[in-house]
Amino acid sequence: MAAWKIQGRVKHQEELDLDFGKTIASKSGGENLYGCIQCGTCSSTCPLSIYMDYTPRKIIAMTRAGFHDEVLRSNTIWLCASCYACTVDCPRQIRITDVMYALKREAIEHGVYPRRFPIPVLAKEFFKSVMKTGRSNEGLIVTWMILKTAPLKLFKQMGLGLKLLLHGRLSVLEEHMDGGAEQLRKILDHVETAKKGATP
Amino acid sequence: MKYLYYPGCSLKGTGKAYDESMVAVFQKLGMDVEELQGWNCCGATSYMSIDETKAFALIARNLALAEQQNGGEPVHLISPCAACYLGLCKAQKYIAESEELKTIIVDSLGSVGLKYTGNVKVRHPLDIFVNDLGLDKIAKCVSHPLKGLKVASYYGCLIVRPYATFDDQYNPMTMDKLMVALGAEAVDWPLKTRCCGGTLTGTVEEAGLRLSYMLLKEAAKRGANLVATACPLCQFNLECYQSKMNHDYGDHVHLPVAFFSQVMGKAFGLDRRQIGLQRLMVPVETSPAMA
Amino acid sequence: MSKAIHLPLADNFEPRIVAFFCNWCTYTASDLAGISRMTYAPNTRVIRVMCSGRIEPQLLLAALREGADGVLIGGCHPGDCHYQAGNYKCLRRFKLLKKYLDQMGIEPQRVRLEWIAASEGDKVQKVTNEMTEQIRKLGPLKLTAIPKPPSHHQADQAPVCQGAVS
Amino acid sequence: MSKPKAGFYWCASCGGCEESVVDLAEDLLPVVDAIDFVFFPLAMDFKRQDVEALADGEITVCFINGAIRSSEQLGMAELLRRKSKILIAYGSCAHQGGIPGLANLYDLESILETAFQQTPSTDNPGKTRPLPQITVAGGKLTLPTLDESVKSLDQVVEVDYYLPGCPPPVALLKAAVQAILSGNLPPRGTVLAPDKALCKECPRLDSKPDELLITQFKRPHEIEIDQQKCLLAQGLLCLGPATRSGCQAACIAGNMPCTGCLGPTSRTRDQGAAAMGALGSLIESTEEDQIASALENLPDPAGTFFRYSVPTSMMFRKHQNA
Amino acid sequence: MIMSNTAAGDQPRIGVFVCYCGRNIASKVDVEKVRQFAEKLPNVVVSRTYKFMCSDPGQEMIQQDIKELKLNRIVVASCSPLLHEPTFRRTCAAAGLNPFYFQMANIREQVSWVTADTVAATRKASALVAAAVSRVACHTSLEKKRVPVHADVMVVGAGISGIHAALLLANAGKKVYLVEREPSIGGHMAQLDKTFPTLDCSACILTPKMSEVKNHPNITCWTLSEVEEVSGFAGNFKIKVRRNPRYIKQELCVACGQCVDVCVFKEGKVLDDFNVGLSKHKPIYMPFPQATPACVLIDPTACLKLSRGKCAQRCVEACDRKAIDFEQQVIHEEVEVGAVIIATGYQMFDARKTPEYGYGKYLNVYTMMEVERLVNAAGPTQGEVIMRDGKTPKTVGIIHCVGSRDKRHHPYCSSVCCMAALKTAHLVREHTGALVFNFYIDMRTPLKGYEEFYDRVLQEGVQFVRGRVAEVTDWAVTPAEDGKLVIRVEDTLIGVARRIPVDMVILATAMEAHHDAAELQRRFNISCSKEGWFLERHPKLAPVSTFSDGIFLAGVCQGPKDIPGSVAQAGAAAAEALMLVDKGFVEIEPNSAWIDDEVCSGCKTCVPLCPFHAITYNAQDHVSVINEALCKGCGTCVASCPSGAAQQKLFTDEQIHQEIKGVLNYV
Repeated sequence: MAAWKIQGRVKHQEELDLDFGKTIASKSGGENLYGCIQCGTCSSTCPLSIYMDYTPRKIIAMTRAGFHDEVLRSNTIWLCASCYACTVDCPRQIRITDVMYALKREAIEHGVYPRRFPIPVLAKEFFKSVMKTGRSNEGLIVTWMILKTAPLKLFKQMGLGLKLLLHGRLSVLEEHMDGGAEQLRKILDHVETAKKGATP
Repeated sequence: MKYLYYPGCSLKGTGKAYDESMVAVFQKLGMDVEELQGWNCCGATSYMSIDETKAFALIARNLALAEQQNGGEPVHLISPCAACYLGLCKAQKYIAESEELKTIIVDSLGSVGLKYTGNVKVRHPLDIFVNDLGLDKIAKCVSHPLKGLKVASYYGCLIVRPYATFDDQYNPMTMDKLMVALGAEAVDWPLKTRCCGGTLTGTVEEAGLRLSYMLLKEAAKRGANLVATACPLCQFNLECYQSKMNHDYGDHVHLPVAFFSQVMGKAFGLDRRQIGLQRLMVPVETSPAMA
Repeated sequence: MSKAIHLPLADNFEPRIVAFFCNWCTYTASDLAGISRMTYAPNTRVIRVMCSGRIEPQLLLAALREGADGVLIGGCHPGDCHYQAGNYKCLRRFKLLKKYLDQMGIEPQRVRLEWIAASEGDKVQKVTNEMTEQIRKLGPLKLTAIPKPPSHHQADQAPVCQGAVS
Repeated sequence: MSKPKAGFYWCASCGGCEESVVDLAEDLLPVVDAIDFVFFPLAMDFKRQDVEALADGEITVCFINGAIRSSEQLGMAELLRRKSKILIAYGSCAHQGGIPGLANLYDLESILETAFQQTPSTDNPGKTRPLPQITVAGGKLTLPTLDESVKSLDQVVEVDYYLPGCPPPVALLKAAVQAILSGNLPPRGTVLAPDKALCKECPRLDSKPDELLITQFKRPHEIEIDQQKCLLAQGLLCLGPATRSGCQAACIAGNMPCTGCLGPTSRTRDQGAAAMGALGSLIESTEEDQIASALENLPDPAGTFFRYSVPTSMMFRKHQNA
Repeated sequence: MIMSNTAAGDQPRIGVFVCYCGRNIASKVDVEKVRQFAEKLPNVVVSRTYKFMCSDPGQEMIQQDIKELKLNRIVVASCSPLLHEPTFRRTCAAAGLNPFYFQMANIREQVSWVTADTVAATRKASALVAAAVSRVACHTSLEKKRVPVHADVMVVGAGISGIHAALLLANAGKKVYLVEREPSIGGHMAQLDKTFPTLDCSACILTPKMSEVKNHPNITCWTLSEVEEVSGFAGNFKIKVRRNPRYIKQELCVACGQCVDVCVFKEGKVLDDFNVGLSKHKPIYMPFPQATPACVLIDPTACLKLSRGKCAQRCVEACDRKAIDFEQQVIHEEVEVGAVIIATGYQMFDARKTPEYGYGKYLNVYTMMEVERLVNAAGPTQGEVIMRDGKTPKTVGIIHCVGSRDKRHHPYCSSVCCMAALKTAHLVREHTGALVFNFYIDMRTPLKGYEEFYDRVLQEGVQFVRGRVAEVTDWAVTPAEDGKLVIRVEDTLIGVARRIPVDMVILATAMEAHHDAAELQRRFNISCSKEGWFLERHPKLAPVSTFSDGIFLAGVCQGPKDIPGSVAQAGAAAAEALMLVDKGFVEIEPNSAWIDDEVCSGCKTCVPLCPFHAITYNAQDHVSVINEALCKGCGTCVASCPSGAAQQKLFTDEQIHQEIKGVLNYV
């Protein structure tokens, strides 16, 4: 009795969304997306591609072809540590890091990123923290992130946390900026409305 | 031209030592540097993932503050943190490139009475030390030459690519030259700008950690007895996880990882607390010439 | 003088754009657009010259005065001019002329200079459509008519063509 | 037989044209002997009725200077046209609109507003404007009305000849008078000045380099002007190349660039446009921004290249968007 | 041409002929309506339509009307003038009407083929016809000018393209000046070991042609020479050539090499260009064994006598033919030719510009041209592949597209590298038995025998990885990688990142335009593509002509191509040049400009603006004068003349203004 399970793979054109590529290409940094010649430089220069379910090259191919869900659900876009190696190495001058950012935002909008996957959570926590105080506090953000994704891990991380505390490298108090936070919020709100105005 | 100093969040947290040593070095070199008043977070890498325009606005505010603080005169804004440095450069570039973005940013800042003209020059301290002050001046301040110290200069991803212009993207030398000026020996190694894993060490440990581990291992292999960094996150990853790496990968790398500014401070004979050496978990003293 | 029939203009405003195209790049390009059957707005009227360097402010102003709602100039890309640098001469005059037209209250979208290489048929299409739409938005250009005096002497016709080669 | 009758009149002008007649100096005397002046507000006390009293075409030659804007100027122009065999547009204003023609760069309303409200010396809280007519004790008073645009003489009445210049160079006037007296006149519509541009008679022509290109236009106050050297070669914007000769380059002799008062040669349709075409081409650059910066010192092309010719230019006036 | 039954000025009698062009025009344009419209335009005597106006019946109809209705102006509304203007001009001429009383309205390419709506199309067509009608009314009688041409030809660049072109022309009995910048002719081909796909020895097929050049009575071959200045026009070029001294009396030297042996320098001193810097030569040296002319030369910068003024001068004693001459100076030649063929070739992309591949950093990273010399029996290692570290490679990685298809360097494909890399793979394997990897993005082997060669190399067991290499590094992560060059690449077909340790890396660097190509381009007044390649007149129909008549292109200077391509193009260029100089005269379109000295004030505005220096200032009469022979008819001077003194035939101010009026006043 064979232990393996046979499985047929064919992608039907109607399952694909050809506008997906156009959408991403229209985002800042996406302009050269359609110029990709699939040379793979990005994937081999990327220090993390080996952990990705699709290499950056494939992500670009799939984006163009309209593999909307696969791309947005992939861990690839979240594993990108934005080291920009691909962006400077790409012979077609595709700003791949920016494309990854665009895909992240798309994913968050569609709420399709991997569940309990810590990175988007970190991003959100970070976003909140900055919104609140105008500055980010690594300690608090990380704590929140762990609580929301893998509460148990918190204990594992305790040790490090404590060490940092002892070395005076971790403040549990929220960083506050002299009144600037208020001003900052005003600015960001203005941006919000401006963007709505720009693209109704 | 005038220098303003933008530490950024990390330098008030896990990277305190970077902040302390940097300020101490500024003084020692007799530079007139003011901290940017009322600065806010640069958004780092995460913010972009949520809202690009806001990320740029966030950064632009700091640039506007710089203009304001200097009465609209052209000014240099020193940013030691690699993430902040990249963010600032990138924002400037993209705002300059897109009229649409520019209007949004300018209006938003205008709504609270801030001006953005883009006449702020974003600079990394390495760039300033080597290209503005010059290695001779640095060398003159060296009271305790770091004989026997073999430094692997680790630049990390973001200060030489993709927007920085002060050094070569593939084989940067600024920090190496600096270290030589301090009496240390520069170890040539191929991973100067390879990613340390960034925030992944905290999120997808198995991926992040390995990257840091490979760096340390190669540095050690090339005979370095100290890694000098220019980024709080790199420093954090390479140092604070060192024991964990050794545990996870059954290795026993032991390599002090200090901020290049701390190394400078040491060579300038500054007090160890003044340059935050006590904050390091792998004490630099364990490497000769730093003792 | 003319017994010509004047075809009725379309009831809704159709911009009329005079396009001066250089023989080597842009005129060839618009031929290419035709050969490739690229449909575009029928609002341009192409006048062929050998080089965009031949285009002078007087011609452009004459077009506006004669009733054009816009004028498009097409020449070779910088560096590619068949006559080495005619397109630069055109560009210099054009910059100055734009400054003047601005003073005279002519909307900038009405006059345009584009570098279109012989291979860029698609650019002819793009530019023509863009410009037509922009001018459609602006509406017709109604320059104040130049006053003419009532005839006093019995008008003696000026020859059809003075100043021509003889 | 009776002497030929002559008339002089001024419309929108500074009066300099009429003064210029005096430049004939002793040559004026034979002229005065040869003709009868029937109308000459500057010098003699004739009234409109005197002109109306004349038969149509009774005036042999009439010199009108000044541009046309007011209803009164229009009326006089038409009257004198009717009464004259030969009507001569005398001076830049009649010929091309001249300095008053620059008013076509603004609309009438804003001009009145400036004149009667804005100027620093104006004290007019009631925002009073001159009215075409008011009734006062003793009857109705009327004022001429102003037209929206300034026009050249030949835009309101047919003109037989043009004597260009601001004011017309005396030599041209003399030649014209002799031609009229001797009766051998060129075809109607001729401009009574040489049909070559000024450079031809410019004393500095030889100092102009054969291959002159301009990197930066200069304003006269910015440089020490060389007395011998071609002004264009010194970066000054001289309209000589686009302007009729006949003045013996008087301004250049005074070390000032030509501003174009004698108007275009017969082959050009638009003096300012031709000048822009010529001088624009000479900018020594292939970079857009360099070209732009080279033009920075030309803040006002309309006023510079069309100083005397806005109404007769192809644009006629500033475009008034509906 | 004798005809001209009409002088300008007499009342125009215009005939308008509107073409259906089958359905090409008629399907969008209401041709009949256009005809009726035209009928009522001023000066129009007759207006007709026809199915195919360019057909014989169509043309006969026009000719008949010219004769019977005494038409003196013709307008044809059909396709583009660029296509059929010559046809209809001939039609007019045949009917005794000066062909320049003709104007064409382009209602196909620029109306029916690009317009969706028929009403709009008809309106646009009518406007264009009206324009042509009011324009043609002020056309005048013109004559094409015939200028005799000089029979000699100059070929610039003596690589395989230049050599081939020169030989063809010389064999056709034309006198040829062959100008080469290097000390020997032969170009890059002389450096190659074998040529793909047949692998025949490059030298074996090139050398005979080189000596044929040397011995050909019709060829004057100048090496160490460069074109300094070009004036004139098609058929009558005047060209100044600078000939740099060789410090050897060429006619005396027999290349015995004794002078080289005795030179005070025992070892080579100067990096050898021919061996791409893999070896050094002495100050006095022979460029390479088969160099033509077979003659040594002295490098003045390295020679003690020439650089410092004092030296034992053993070479002088050693040369019993007294060929050495330290007094030689630069010679300036000036020749007149009717046509020029430019065959200046290319230079290799500098691999240092791609630091990620470590050229110049890691000893054993080579360019493919260097390897050509390594495997060549006459090369620095006598044909053995010995690396800079003295070892022979066991594993070799060949990286394609280095500097090509890369927007940071050259966006274009250098087109020969794939085949060259396959050849190199084969040769290296043959010489060393090494395991060879090829890293390619796309494999391009389109021409005769190329795909077969690819197959052959595949069969030989060369490894192929589809993926562009990200990095060559000495960063070893496994013991196997220690001391090796590690190639990091994504194998895009398998979809995994690979690390491949090799001993030797070979970079297939791009072909690029010479760094100083722009100077030559300006000297010859031809155009360049963005990448710096010389631009052909038409990519399909005039691939070897330039926009400057009488100047033709051959070989890589027009764009990357291989040897067969270069030779074929050289043949084509030779044929075009021959056609021009053999015909004996050139006819010039009468669209030149002239200056009416009745009106010209001598303001000189036009003088500096003429790109062809055709305008001079006559100081006696204070007027500018156009040399019609030099004028190419751009009209820039006309547009710039502030007093309307300058006019251009076929494009007078009046004609263009009438066209403007016509295009706007009726529709």
